[in-house]
Amino acid sequence: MQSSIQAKFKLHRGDFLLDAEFSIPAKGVTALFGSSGCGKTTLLRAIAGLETAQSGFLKVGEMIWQETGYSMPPHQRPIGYVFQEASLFEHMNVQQNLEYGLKRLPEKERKVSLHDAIELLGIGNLLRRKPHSLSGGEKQRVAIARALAVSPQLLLMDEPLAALDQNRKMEVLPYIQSLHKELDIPVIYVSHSLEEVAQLADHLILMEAGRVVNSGDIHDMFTRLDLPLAQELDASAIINATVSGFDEVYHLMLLEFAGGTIRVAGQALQKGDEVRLRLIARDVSLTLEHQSATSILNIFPVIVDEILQTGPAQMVVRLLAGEVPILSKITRKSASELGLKIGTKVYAQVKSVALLS
Amino acid sequence: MQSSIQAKFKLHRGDFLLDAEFSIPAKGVTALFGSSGCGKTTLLRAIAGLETAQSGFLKVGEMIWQETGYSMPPHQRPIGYVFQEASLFEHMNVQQNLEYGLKRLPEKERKVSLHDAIELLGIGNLLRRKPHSLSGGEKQRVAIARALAVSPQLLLMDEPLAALDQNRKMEVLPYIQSLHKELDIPVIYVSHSLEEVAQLADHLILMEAGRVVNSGDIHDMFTRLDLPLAQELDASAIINATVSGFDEVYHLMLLEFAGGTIRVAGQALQKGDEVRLRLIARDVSLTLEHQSATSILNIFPVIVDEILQTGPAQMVVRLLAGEVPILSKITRKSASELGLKIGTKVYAQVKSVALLS
Amino acid sequence: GEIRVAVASNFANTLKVIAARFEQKTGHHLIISVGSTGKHYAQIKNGAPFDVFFAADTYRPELLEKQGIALAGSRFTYAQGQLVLWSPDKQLVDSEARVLESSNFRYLAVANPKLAPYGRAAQQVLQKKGLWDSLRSRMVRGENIGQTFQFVKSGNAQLGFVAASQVKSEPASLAGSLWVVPEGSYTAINQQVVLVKDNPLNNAFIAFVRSDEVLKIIHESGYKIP
Amino acid sequence: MLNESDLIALGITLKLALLTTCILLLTGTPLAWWLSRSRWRYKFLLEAIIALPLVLPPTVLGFYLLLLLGPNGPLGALMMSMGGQPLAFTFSGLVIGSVFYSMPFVVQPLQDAFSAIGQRPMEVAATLRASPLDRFFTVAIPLARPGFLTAAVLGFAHTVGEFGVVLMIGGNIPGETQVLSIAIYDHVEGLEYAHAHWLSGGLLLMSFILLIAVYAFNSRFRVVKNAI
Amino acid sequence: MLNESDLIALGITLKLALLTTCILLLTGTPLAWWLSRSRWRYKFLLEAIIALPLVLPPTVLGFYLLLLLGPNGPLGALMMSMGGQPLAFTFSGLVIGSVFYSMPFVVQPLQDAFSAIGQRPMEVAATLRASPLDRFFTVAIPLARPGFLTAAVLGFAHTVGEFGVVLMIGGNIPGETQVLSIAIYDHVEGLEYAHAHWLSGGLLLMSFILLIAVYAFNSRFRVVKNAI
Ligand SMILES: Nc1ncnc2c1ncn2[C@@H]1O[C@H](COP(=O)(O)OP(=O)(O)OP(=O)(O)O)[C@@H](O)[C@H]1O
Ligand SMILES: Nc1ncnc2c1ncn2[C@@H]1O[C@H](COP(=O)(O)OP(=O)(O)OP(=O)(O)O)[C@@H](O)[C@H]1O
Ligand SMILES: [Mg+2]
Ligand SMILES: [Mg+2]
Repeated sequence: MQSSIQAKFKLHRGDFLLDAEFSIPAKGVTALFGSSGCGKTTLLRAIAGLETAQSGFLKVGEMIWQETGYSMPPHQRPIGYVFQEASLFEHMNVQQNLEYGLKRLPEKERKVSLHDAIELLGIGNLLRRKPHSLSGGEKQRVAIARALAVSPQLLLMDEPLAALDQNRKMEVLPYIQSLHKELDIPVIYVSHSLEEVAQLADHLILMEAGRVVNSGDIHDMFTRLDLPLAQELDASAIINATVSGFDEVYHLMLLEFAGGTIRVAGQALQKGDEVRLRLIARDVSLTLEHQSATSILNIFPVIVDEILQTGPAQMVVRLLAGEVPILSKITRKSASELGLKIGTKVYAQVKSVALLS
Repeated sequence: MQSSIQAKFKLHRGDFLLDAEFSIPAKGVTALFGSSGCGKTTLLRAIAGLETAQSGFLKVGEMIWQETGYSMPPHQRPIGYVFQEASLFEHMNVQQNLEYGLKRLPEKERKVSLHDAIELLGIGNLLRRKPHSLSGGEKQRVAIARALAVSPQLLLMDEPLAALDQNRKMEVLPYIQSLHKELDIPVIYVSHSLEEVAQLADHLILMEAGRVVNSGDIHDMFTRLDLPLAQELDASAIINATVSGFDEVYHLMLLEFAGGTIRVAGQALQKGDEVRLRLIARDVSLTLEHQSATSILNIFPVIVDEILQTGPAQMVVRLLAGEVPILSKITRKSASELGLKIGTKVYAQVKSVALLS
Repeated sequence: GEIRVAVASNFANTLKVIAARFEQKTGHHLIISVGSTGKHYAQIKNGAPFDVFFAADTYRPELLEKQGIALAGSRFTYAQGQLVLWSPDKQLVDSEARVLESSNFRYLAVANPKLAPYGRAAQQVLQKKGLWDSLRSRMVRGENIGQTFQFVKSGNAQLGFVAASQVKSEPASLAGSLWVVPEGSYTAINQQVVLVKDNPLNNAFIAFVRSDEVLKIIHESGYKIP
Repeated sequence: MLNESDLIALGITLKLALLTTCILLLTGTPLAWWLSRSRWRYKFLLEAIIALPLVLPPTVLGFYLLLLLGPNGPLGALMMSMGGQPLAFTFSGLVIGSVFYSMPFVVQPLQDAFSAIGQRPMEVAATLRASPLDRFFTVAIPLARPGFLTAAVLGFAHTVGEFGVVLMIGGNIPGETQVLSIAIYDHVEGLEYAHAHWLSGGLLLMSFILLIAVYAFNSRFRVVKNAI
Repeated sequence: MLNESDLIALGITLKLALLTTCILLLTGTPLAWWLSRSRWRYKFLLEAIIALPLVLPPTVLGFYLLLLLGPNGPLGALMMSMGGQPLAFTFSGLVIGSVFYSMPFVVQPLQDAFSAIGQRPMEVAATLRASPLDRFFTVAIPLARPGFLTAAVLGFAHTVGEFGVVLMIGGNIPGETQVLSIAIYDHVEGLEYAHAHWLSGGLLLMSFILLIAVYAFNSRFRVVKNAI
């Protein structure tokens, strides 16, 4: 049986009411997604035990962290927390900040290498500096490393990458993923960016005005047309695939999934490796015929599963590529010209595929 | 003659040296782009007059704000500043925060409507609240409105949208743009996100390790293969076009630019309106023949201008569509199959076009 | 052995001389606590470990005796204070103290009549001269005779009723002008001593205080001997 | 219970304490601000000097003030030569002495409070068009509120209770420089214990009510930091 | 210049001031912490009570302490009945009196300093496995540093200079409860001005050096807030 995180919180903050209930697997990355002010930070704080005077229930794996009449104090919860504002200790230098939690951890519970985290976050040359002399992004990176250093059994991150530049983000994201893969640390991750969520999350909790409106597997959630996600600008489908071969000449990897083969630049992986791909809906075009002499490498047959008009000119089409759902955003004109209906067989041309892991 | 902002700063902060010089037009939005810790905040502070003990020169329009031996005090500079951390006054409620600067502004200099800013940023229901009860995003929105309320003649924004969700961002960005269009307020805008930059900026200052490595027009900067921008994940071309007609049936606008016609969903604009489009390099595919029966609406002939290999499998191709440069990211395999060379005539298929304004 | 002695501030310096003598003679050590008589009274009443109490007046030793805290019959007057009107200014004070009726001074320093016997004496003198009420607004009051002296010494008050012993102990003061208030124009300022604890050593010390040798010291310090 | 002279002494005490507290806040605020912002290398010397009067017993401090302000003292002589009046035994003298003596109780908490604000709020105010003086009053002072409360309470209470300095340079003139603390002291010394108890009780009660009012009022204006 | 009894008085003074400051910091810290965190409705009553001893003249306060601690006083009687010694006129009595009297100078600055920290750093420490006590010592106290400095300086200096309370409940017994401030006072009262000047000068110099050392040391450990 798979262990899970079950939570149910109800708490007031002035006029605001958090009334959230969810159950997610206690592994992998769970994204907490919702608009500003919907209660993400409050929920995360409740999980960490930082919200006092709350009623609720929280069970992580086999351990009950909170129930009626009992709340495990925050410092006994084996968590790591990256606050929305970096919140470094002003009276300590970077090194002391990083070691604060580490020192309080028994030797044998130290699983995350602080050294690796420092390397990866590029803060090795800041160790002697005091927080006041750090830039916004530098502070945030130190805060991430500090939370990692306690080798948490549950990592809570409140928009940790908002202050980082794209390149650094692309370095940090896979690292966070590796945490749960290699060290089996589940992560709950607040983010505003669907791109980050797609990159990282296995699971998604969708919040609105203090309530959890939906939660579930990310593959599923991303391609459901009844959820707001499919209408976002960055709507996309996440699919799993296996490395099946290489094109040595052009440095391409061949990735097999239930709906066909996808070619992606790169050669870093091994045959048989599992990968995750993101197909952005607006990058997926549809043709009636299989076209050639195109720079688009990835073309495969799909069946139209569902069509949703999202504006006077726009449609989102849910397609099944051998049972795997993908999304395509096209104009109403195109849809009409192609004569799309549920069940129509078309070819999906995927201009660009983001290899996520 | 066009008025401009000329700046030259040299200042130390511990080991860090800011040695920046640039000249940008005193209109439109200038993005300040560079990796974390490269000195963006420090430069912005220097412009605002917040960095003391600096030597430098700063001329905005006809006014000299700083030169050797003179530095106009910050409160006399007609600026608006959004800090990287929201920095609201803790002892005032939201309304008082918003009115703080406004009250100090002579009636006749009030150009920005605070009411509009409040509406747009969705903070109307927060006016009586104290900052400590606001969420991260709410704080940031109040800070933006507060800076706008002083009707600045130069708006300095340090990653103002990092804490906002995508939808809110998409509402706020055009508003910031309208500021400089309608009220002629130039904006200097720090951002990590190329998407934001593309959306917003007319001008770009590229920073690295305390120095300005390049600055110039955004159309130009985005498509130069010798700058790091073309190699970013989100590399793209920005092009200007004019609304030339509508497709009433499918709610499409026809946009004319030097290289052809582009169709984009929507009907909000007037014929003759100028618009800005973003063509993301990885969304641009190339074919030798003009294809039909595709959901891709925008196809036009281009000539290969420059090719750059950016990895073992990846290339960036700079194309000229009737003198207008656009970028395409393709695999080496595709390039080879299509036999691309400088001067080759191909068709650019643009899957999705972002209408920026 | 040791004897703990509480002494009124104005007599402290003299007692130190006496103590030195006593130590020399007997080898017994005196531990001297200086303070105001009112304070010492409160302290002794509340269990302060004093053996002998040199007060600045007769009232409080009497009270202690009555309350059975001090040893009955041990009380006697060890010195009589002499009141003088003094100014550091050579010219100011005349032999008739007419200055008091003049406007040649801004402030006259007097000890608080309620607390200090010297103050009560000064009050009597002024009342006799009919000046007590008219001088009220020009009078500054020291908490004790020590402070009164400081008011004058520092020049902030031009003249004041102080103790003869004070003027004597400060050789520089003698350069000023002085009116020795005639005896009889005020109730004698009797300072009494009382035994708090009865033991041979304390009694020996009291006997020593009564000796001629000590009386001479007291007299030389500016007190009269009763 | 309380006779007329007690009431007069009470009046003088209140006047002295209020005036002293006001002067202390007025002079201590800029001083504390400067101390909290300055990067002057030898600032610590000044900080030490401000705390110094505290270590002298009040009466002794009063004694030296008396010497200083007296006609033979450097300050007194200076004042006289400029046609001024000597300050000893006047209400003004009391005020000066009290201000001098209670200064550290005001400057130190204010300096701490100003330091705790940090640079940022002042910078924000500057970008919102507030001149240095403007932002000092509208940002620094409201944010330093707890420090002002502490400074005012300590300064006020200490002045009410203090009597060594006051006695020395005031001369205990009823109706002019006799404050309540001296009156109580006189009663205790004069063995009029009942009267002393009454006066002390009254003073305590009055002060208690005053303090309660101040603290209760203050607790409604707390600035809360990073609650979320 | 300084005779043996002066040196003894100096020793007692230092011992008293150090001990009092330590006790004040030890007891004032938890009290100030509680005051800064508690949301108890009637907290302001306690805050007022702490500041209250200040408004009584020290000698009078000492008098009441004497009544309380003396063999006839309720506390003294209690102690006697339990086989203890009365505290009046002992060094321990001095310490109790000084602690009582200087309490507000320690509690108030500490409370302000703790309040200024806000919740966040403590929450961060909690998520980094620090128990409440642990984070109090490793986060709250270091961040409240300026408050501790102020509290210690005010508490120490005030105890050194204070003599009203000490005189009353100590009884000015040389070698036992005679502190330097009383000794100086005695010299002034006894018209031994030269001696008084020497002692005062020495005390000032010593305190000045001590204060300078403290402030100079402190200035090297300033916590800087939001500099960028
Ligand atoms: N006192 C100091 N000592 C040493 N280095 C300092 C000091 N103050 C600032 N710096 C350095 O100056 C650099 C520029 O900081 P700045 O805040 O301008 O960066 P930034 O470009 O805004 O970064 P970010 O995107 O992370 O906010 C940083 O690398 C920072 O570490
Ligand atoms: N004391 C309070 N009184 C009233 N409302 C409050 C109070 N404290 C918090 N709130 C509200 O609770 C809501 C949830 O706040 P929270 O910080 O959890 O939002 P969030 O989802 O993290 O938003 P963001 O993405 O902007 O950080 C916000 O709308 C906030 O305004
Ligand atoms: Mg939040
Ligand atoms: Mg920055």
